[in-house]
Amino acid sequence: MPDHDHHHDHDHSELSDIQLRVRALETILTEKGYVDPATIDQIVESYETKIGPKNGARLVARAWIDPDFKAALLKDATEAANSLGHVSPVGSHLIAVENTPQTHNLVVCTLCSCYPWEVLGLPPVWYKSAPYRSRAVIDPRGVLHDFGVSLPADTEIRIWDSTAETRFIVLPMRPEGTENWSEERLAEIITRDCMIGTGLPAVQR
Amino acid sequence: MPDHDHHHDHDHSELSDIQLRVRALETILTEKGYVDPATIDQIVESYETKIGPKNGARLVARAWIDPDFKAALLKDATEAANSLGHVSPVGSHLIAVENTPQTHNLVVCTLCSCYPWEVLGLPPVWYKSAPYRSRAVIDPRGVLHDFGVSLPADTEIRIWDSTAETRFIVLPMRPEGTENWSEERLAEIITRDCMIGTGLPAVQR
Amino acid sequence: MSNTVHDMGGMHGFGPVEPEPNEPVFHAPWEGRVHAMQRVLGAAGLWSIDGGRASLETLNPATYLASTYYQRWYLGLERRVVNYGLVGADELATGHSLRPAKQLAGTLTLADAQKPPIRGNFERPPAAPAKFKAGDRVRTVEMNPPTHTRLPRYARDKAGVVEAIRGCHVYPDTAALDVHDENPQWLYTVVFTGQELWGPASDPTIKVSIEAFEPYLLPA
Amino acid sequence: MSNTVHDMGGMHGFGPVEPEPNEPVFHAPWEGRVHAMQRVLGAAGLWSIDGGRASLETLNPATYLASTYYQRWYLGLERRVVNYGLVGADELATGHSLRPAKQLAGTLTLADAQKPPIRGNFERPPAAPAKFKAGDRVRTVEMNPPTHTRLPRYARDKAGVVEAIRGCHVYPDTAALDVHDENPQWLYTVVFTGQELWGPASDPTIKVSIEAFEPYLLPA
Repeated sequence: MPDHDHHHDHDHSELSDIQLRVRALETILTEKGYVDPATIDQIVESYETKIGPKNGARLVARAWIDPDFKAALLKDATEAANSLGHVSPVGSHLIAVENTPQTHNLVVCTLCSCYPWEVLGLPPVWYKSAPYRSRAVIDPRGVLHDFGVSLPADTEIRIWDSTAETRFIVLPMRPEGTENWSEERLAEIITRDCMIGTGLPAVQR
Repeated sequence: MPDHDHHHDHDHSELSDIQLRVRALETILTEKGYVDPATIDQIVESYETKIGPKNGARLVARAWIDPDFKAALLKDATEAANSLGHVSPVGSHLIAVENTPQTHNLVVCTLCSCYPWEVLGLPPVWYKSAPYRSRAVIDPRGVLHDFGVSLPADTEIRIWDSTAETRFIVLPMRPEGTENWSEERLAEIITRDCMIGTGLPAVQR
Repeated sequence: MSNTVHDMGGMHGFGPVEPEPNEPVFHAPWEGRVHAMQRVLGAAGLWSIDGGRASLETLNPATYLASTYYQRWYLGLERRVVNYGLVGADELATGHSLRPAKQLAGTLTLADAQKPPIRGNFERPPAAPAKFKAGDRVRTVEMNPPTHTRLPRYARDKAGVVEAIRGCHVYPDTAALDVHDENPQWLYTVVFTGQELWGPASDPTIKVSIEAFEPYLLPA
Repeated sequence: MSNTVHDMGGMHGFGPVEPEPNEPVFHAPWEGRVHAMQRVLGAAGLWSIDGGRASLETLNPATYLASTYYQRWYLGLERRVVNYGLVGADELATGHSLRPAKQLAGTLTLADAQKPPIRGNFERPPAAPAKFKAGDRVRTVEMNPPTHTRLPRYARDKAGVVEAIRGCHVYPDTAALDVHDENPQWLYTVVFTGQELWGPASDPTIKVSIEAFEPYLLPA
């Protein structure tokens, strides 16, 4: 048999029974006392219910209405986020990058899936996928097209490849027609994709 | 479902029934008159019985005993091979590269599987495999180790990546202890791997 | 490893990005269990975050591409618990513990898990001043180590400009091999034009930055 | 495409090379059928040898790596017979011809197959003199076209030396897209040191050559 067939079959047995294998590993780790199922439950629940893009949206909304906070956010996003108190604590080296009429920012991790969990939650499948990781750095306009986003031809696109433990959040431009909106209402239009750079805040008319 | 799962399932149906699909395609092509099964049989038989590394071994053996032929082979291997008459006709741009005490040659096609069919037959599975294609150009000594071949540390290793329609055959060094051998006897120790560069001619003692 | 298929920046052929509206945090319960087990065991300090990454990167490339994200996490975690002696292959085969546990320095407890998670801090005191400053022209090195690195292939041997210094951090290339070999290095944001990275035919409006450790950079 | 996983020179992680003693020419009868069908239809001149290669390179990378060599050949052939209108998807689904054949310029006959096979000649008259000669220092271009090329990623934007001129040949980058767009170009053997390609840590005894078409080269 050619060796490729060998690998192919091997891959299969590696993947087909993933649920059973995960359960077996948890059983072994629990029997050994390395993990406590209640701790596992708690972590899963935290990610499913508490940690999500609403944390990031509050930072952006505040930056839109408070120039001092915006300046602080762009200077040191970790410190600025933690100064708000009411969002989850943010680890070191969160960096906010600002979209302007001249420059649009797009965040990717070509090597794995680095992502600012504390402010955006866990990354979506597409962010971790080969199409996004491969194309964001060479064909960002094509990637944006997949999201239905089209930028002016002369807008500079700045791609941030998260190759270290620094983490990036995009500060999108505040759309027209939101002049009198409250911070809470603004936060509602700041989607996760806006803070990755694959979306733009939209005002429903 | 994450899109990777989608691709995964798709790949499966693409590969699992390959025999049936090949048969169906041949049926369709035959019914349409594009191919004649007898022609297919003939081509398969040619590759299984007629075209193989013995053709290349005869060229090398002749070069070992005939300095003029060796010079002609190194100058234009296509013309030299065809001048022998008794080997299969060789297409244009066959290039013979000579191993010396200073330099060992190794042939690879990193992009696909280019190989001098007329003189070596169809390439072995390993030549077309990812391990060989990926490593030959960056870790040739590691590749040679997988074949049980160890060269002096100061031997230059020249890798020929077959990225165009030129084709390469390695002219190995004639081993000691073969001084009085006939051309036919010499040809027997010239294996396919010797002419790719992953083997060295060995004299059984 | 450095040049496996995980290093996919600039590759073609994977097709369009497929956004999934209203996607769940986990697509199956086992994904959440894998995520959480990784966090709990990660706290034991046996391996670094880069050691964890390396365990996924060394999967066979065909397996890597055929796997979903959490399948890769599981396969990497399984490798690590075996390689670090926490679980035996025989135990994985039977699905039960067959011998007493190894003593761990500490894992995440329920009380820890009830607090909001916070990322580790990878900044460390520098051994020497930073060699570069914002505005400096640099060239990335050419290197293709068989071990872990965070310098992507597409950004090797390319001319760029330092945009910012990000502090001095644990060096992934050594910490991946040994959690104790932190070997802290200055970290910079280095910007390249799309045309430098991809050639004259590249979209001229593109700029790409990487987060580059000092050993990845030469003065230019 | 240019940067798909088929361009694997210098990648890590695929494991050892596994020689197979006394291996058969074909490992299953269907492999021989695929090989022969490809040769018969290739003679019709609908696609170039590079168009054939491109049809394999554009397979999804996960499929490419999970497939054996002749599985890829089959998948590429299936694409081409459909794309060039020889066979309909409905015919593949039913396994039978559902409509009359398209007229072909010519395929391989039994009489052709009884003669020893001989490779095609891809040399063509040049439109201009060769720009480089043996001994010239050159630099390969940086390019990452979404279409077919034969300049491997590992040898882009690298300094080398012309070792030989190999004549003027059909240019794969255009002929892959259109069998009639032969656009002949001078072809050179260009040699690089291992250290130029892989960095200072490379084995210093390595030299690698590629067969480079003139548009891949700049004077250096």
